[in-house]
Amino acid sequence: MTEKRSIVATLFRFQSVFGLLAVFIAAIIFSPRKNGAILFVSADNLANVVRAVSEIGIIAVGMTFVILIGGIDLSVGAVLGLAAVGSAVLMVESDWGFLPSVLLVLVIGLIFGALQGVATAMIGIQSFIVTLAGLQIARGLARIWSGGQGVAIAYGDGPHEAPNSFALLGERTFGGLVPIPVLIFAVVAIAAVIFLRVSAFSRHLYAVGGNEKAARLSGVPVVRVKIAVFAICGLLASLAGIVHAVQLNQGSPNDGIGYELDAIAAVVIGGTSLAGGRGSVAGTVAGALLLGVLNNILALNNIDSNIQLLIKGLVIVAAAALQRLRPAS
Amino acid sequence: MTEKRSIVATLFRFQSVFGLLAVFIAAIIFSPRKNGAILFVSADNLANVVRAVSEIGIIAVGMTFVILIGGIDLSVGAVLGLAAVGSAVLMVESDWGFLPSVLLVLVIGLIFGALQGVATAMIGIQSFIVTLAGLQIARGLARIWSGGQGVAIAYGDGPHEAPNSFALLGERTFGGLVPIPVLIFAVVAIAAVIFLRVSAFSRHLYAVGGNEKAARLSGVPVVRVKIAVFAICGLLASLAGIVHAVQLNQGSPNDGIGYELDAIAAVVIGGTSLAGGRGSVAGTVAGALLLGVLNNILALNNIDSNIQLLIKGLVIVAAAALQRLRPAS
Amino acid sequence: GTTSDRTGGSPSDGASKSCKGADGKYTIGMSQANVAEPYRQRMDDDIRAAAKEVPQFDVKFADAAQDNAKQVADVDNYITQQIDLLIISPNEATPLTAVVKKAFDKGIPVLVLDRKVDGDAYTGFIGGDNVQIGSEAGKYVAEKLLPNGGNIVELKGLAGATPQAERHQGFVDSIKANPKIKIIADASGDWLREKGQAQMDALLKANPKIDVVYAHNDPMAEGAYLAAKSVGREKEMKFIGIDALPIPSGGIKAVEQGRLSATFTYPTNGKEAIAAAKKLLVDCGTIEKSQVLPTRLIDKDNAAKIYAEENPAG
Amino acid sequence: MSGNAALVRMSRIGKRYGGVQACREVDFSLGAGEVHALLGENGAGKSTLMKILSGDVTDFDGQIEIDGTEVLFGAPTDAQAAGIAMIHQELDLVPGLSVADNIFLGRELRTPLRTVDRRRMDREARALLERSGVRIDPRRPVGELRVGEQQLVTIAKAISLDARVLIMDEPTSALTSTEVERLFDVIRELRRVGVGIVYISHRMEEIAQIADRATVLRNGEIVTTFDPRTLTTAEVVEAMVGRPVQTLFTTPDTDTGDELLRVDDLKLTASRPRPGRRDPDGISLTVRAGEIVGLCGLLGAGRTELLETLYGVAPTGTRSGRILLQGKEIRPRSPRQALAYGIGLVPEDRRASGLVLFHSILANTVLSSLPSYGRLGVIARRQERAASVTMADRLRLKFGRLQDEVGTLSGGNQQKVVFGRMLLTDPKLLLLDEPTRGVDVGAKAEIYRLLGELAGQGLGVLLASSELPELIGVCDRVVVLRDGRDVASFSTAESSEGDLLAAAMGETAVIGEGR
Ligand SMILES: Nc1ncnc2c1ncn2[C@@H]1O[C@H](COP(=O)(O)OP(=O)(O)OP(=O)(O)O)[C@@H](O)[C@H]1O
Ligand SMILES: Nc1ncnc2c1ncn2[C@@H]1O[C@H](COP(=O)(O)OP(=O)(O)OP(=O)(O)O)[C@@H](O)[C@H]1O
Ligand SMILES: [Mg+2]
Ligand SMILES: [Mg+2]
Repeated sequence: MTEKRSIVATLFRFQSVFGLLAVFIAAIIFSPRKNGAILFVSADNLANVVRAVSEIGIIAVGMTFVILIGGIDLSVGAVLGLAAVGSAVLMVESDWGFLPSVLLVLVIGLIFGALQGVATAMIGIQSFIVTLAGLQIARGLARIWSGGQGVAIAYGDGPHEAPNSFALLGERTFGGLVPIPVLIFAVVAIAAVIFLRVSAFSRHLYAVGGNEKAARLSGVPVVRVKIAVFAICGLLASLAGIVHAVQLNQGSPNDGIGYELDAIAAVVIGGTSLAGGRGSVAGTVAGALLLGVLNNILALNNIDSNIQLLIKGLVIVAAAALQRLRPAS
Repeated sequence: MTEKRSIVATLFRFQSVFGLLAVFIAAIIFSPRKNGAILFVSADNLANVVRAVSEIGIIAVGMTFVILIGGIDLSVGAVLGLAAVGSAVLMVESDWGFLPSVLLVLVIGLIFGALQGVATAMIGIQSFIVTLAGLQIARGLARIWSGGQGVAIAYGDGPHEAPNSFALLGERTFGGLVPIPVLIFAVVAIAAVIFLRVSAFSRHLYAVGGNEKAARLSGVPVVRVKIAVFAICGLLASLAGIVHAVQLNQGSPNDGIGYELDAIAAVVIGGTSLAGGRGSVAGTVAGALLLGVLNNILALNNIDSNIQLLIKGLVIVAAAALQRLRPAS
Repeated sequence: GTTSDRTGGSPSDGASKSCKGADGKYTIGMSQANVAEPYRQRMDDDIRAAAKEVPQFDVKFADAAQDNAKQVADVDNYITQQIDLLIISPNEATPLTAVVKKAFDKGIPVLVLDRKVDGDAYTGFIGGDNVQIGSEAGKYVAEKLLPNGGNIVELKGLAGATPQAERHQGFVDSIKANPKIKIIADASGDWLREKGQAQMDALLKANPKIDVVYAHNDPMAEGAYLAAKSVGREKEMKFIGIDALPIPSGGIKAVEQGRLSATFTYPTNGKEAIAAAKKLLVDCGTIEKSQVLPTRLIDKDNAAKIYAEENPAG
Repeated sequence: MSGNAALVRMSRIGKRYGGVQACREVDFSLGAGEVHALLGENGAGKSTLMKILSGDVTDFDGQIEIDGTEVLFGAPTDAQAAGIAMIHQELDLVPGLSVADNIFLGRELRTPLRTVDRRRMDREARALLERSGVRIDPRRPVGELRVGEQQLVTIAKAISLDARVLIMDEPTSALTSTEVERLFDVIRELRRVGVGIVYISHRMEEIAQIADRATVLRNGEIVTTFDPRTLTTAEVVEAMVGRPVQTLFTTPDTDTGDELLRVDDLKLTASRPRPGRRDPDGISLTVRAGEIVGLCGLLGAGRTELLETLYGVAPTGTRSGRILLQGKEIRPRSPRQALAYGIGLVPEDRRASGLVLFHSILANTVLSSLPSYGRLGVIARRQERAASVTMADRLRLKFGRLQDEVGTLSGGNQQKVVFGRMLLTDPKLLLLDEPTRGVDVGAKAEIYRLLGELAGQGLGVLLASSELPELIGVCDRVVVLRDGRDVASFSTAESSEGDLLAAAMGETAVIGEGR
């Protein structure tokens, strides 16, 4: 009885991984072939798939935290843009070094997120609206900082060149197979998974999302948890922005538009409830990969972009419907 | 005692109106003047302000309903685009008459919304994700239907001309003072306010948003209420799309991008809780007007568009913070 | 006439390698920045129409929806598919330079449309010149519309976009000659019709005397016209736009129907791109590294004619 | 006992909510090793007083002394630090977290690496639970537990705080007598080691059993303090209500009419079984018009599940057996349908399943009967108001204004609102799931009186309850459920609480040995 129950429960726990597997297998079946080779499974292509979702993936990890406490963060795409601009401006225009630039950009994201957390937790404004405003503010700041233009990044030791160490972030490693952005995503995801498993903070986070009043009565520092979570989300969004800048060799204030919705989709497809208190980072990673594989296979088959919109919409609904099969709570 | 309390309560009930008033007064103060006249308060300008928010306003009324039941509808902007395309294609390319075209477009919006309601209410997928998918699907359909390009609307009785009766929707009435779109918005809003006050359905709607389980156990037809609410929201979005097409003399599949966020902002600034069960259409109207006045005064003063983003973000947060001042519940 | 110049004598090596002559079958990948812009949708449509005439060609389309990262992925996917030629209309130059170079280095000939990428790792560029267009528009205003001076309001494109800056610069430079012509106000309409309309509402309010509205594209010009019309002032001023798309909702029709006084073509380069591709792949020839197509003034006199020319089918 | 140096002394405590004076000039003290019962009607101010002591309510008049020194709590954690723990009336647990996580929430046990020490938490949680005599896997998510089990978890959590003052606000409202007995053992042990305990309950028989001293609150003021062993239940009740309340647990035996409900070998196999649910597994019973039939069973016997199945809210699955209402077979698939048949349900968990807490009393009362006021979907406000007022009077609801949020009512009065809502639908058959949970004696008497009255008019009632006196006193017949099956049926005229308990425990009842 308990035996059976735990197997079933385990299966359902990983069902977002199953969704991913299903899409993966479908991708192999529907993949175009060239000279007998299945294009989808080529090492290069798989690396591309993961690289393409690495930014959304990093953001989605932070978004998972926010959604777990029952909030939402619409500002992440704009914060990504702000961070991309920041990295470019600091390293290229202000000739800052690699470390100080990256650190400042990360701190900016952290503080921006924390301020949103303060507005949510201490003033009590709904996070949807706080971060909707945050989106506009971050976008405005990015435009002002960059002068409205994308700031191109050239590498070298000269003036107005970014240090080569920064360029490394965009390279590939492990025999040219694994792009560094993928590595960063993996590290962030694994760290988050472990963090959620072992830390006391994670209990507090689930508690705040699951029953805020109970959390408060139990002595959980609800306000601090909320601020910390929004700060983490801002931090990860700006990390994604740094990765973005290095991958595109520029920081543009208009980058990351709409990324928040992709990230939220990844989180929800991954089985995290928008009501808070329930979900996992592992699911989110699976959700992000699922979206990446879907995008890739549609593109490899050159599906018309309008039809792609339809198919993606339907797959998202289907993936979410699959989530509903879990034993009701 | 009770006396005093009820006055305070009444004041707070209308605090979104106060927010509007505050912004209105600020607008008068900061309005540029020409020959001693305050530009902002000229009849013409006020008509423009309301006309500019009429589409968002109509959408926001439907959004209020959805948010009252604890849902959200991200597809409204895309449905607006679909409806605008539909009106243009039907009247111009297919030479349909005014009434059949408008009716078909409204029905399409209604059905689209209802289907989203079905996915939410019957399959139990979170509305955020259903309507995120719906957004993509509606946008894809609009692109396919229009061939990707805006369909221009010319008026007349000839072939490939829209009937003049349609053009009337874009005109002004009452001595050229009140644009018809404003009138439509007003009618929709007043009808919604009355509907929410007197109908039994509205009790069901509030109950579903307040405590879905309790509503179901009390015999409220929860599924039907949800489907109806999403259908109404779709209907109003397509009504806004028709108004949009006539105001711009074209139906473009890319119209309405991002309108959903403006509409949600109007609803939340108007004091409706995203958690459901609490709020009013009157507040939403005030919220929409507040945003309209804000946009207008920033434009009248030629504020730099980046600074505009910052100011709008801050005002939205401030308006939402004001909501928090209501007596704690 | 076509202004052209040969930069760097290197004939495209890519072309010679991929050329299989008239018997070959060719898959061409077209990476579009954002089909939500009418101009770019028309570019795709033009490419599609032109490619129909070349039986060897099979053109695939991808839309980056205004996202640089998505466009990089789109090109990556084309490389995976081992296409024979890449046409790209980049969302922005720098972010796409690396991936375009990657394709080019793999021996795929690359045609860059509308916006350049950095460096010279591509086979050919075909585009318009926004500074020149702005300056033509300025000249038209200075000579035809306001020889005796007057007030202009400018509706700009999205803040930060290169064409916006260039269309502004060219215009300003060419009206400088007449000091009586003044740009009394400007606003950003983000390329959108409804935004143009809303901004114009406010501009009309703030400015009692406007003689010319110069919009950075036709949709904003149309929006401005609608705003003026709704307060009955559309006859007091002239409206000019840019792009002149030969589609029913485009600027040429608007000129023909009298809403706009003039518009200036911004060529989509679709036809020219397919011609270049044919030259490279089917004819095994070489093409110019850079081909800049000139703009044309569309006014009441030639609008109908040009519209018909551009839409031969009907 | 009151002679002991007081552990806690609260003086002249006052607290006002809008127009309601929840506490007025209350002096309350608690000695070490004392069980001090706090009694009073619903809304008398018991919970409020204790929320003040536990740091949950922070703006109040008066002062609190602990060990003779004045304290000022800014948050529940401050009170916990001072050794005060509280079991809240409304179970405040996090459904997504495991039992162990809930017990140690906010003070997780750590490994030397500062990570959470799951193993130790599980182990200690298990020990704590066993101490109160329950076996619950500490790794199970709390959301999966029954209400009663959750109550036990809350108790374990409070005990684990090792507090010097333990406040128990209706800790037994969802427990059956077996669990109550085990809880009392724990309380006795705590008393022995010098813990001071405030015990709030509406079950009078418990007070005499466990309390050393009792204080009665009425309308926020102290009425009397006494030794519970010296007073009869009737006298206590009179002090609480302010007037004599007679014949508490008897309803007039009415003539029963025709068979109203017949359940024939009802079985439900859920297509997606939920752990811990006990769906009907072969239940047969009948209810006649005018008859009140009780459902007795241990925690998890399947009473709630049976009522849910009859009301059309059971999980999807295959159903065998038949349900007949007035001789016609029915297949209720939704509450709406059940209500149309004339079946009403008062659910067990009023906050989660009964009320929209932040909506008005009015809106909550009329929610199920809206169609009967006005026409064409338009509500006639006057009619609905009249109906609501009548029902409030009939149930002797204690409230300020009909527009007040129902969540501000005291627990018992909230229960009456749910009850009234169902009565307004004019049902033939009323399904009641623990309808008097948290309801004070006076209100209980009113509810019983009302039940008797309704039965007299031909209403059939199926009443699931964990309170044996209630079953014996109110029902004409009691059906005992065990493991989703009906195992016995008693006529209350000829049976005792002991009979019911024995049948409910069956042969599997040996776990709690020594009783
Ligand atoms: N948060 C609140 N807002 C407004 N009024 C409240 C609030 N909490 C309690 N009250 C009111 O204070 C009074 C005392 O409530 P309290 O919960 O202390 O009663 P109680 O004695 O615990 O009753 P019960 O036995 O039903 O639990 C009631 O009239 C109640 O309506
Ligand atoms: N593991 C579970 N998962 C989901 N729901 C459950 C679970 N266990 C019980 N429930 C449901 O929770 C509600 C409360 O259970 P409850 O506490 O009423 O059990 P009980 O009253 O002690 O026993 P009985 O079944 O005899 O009523 C019921 O609706 C029951 O069906
Ligand atoms: Mg209480
Ligand atoms: Mg039960």
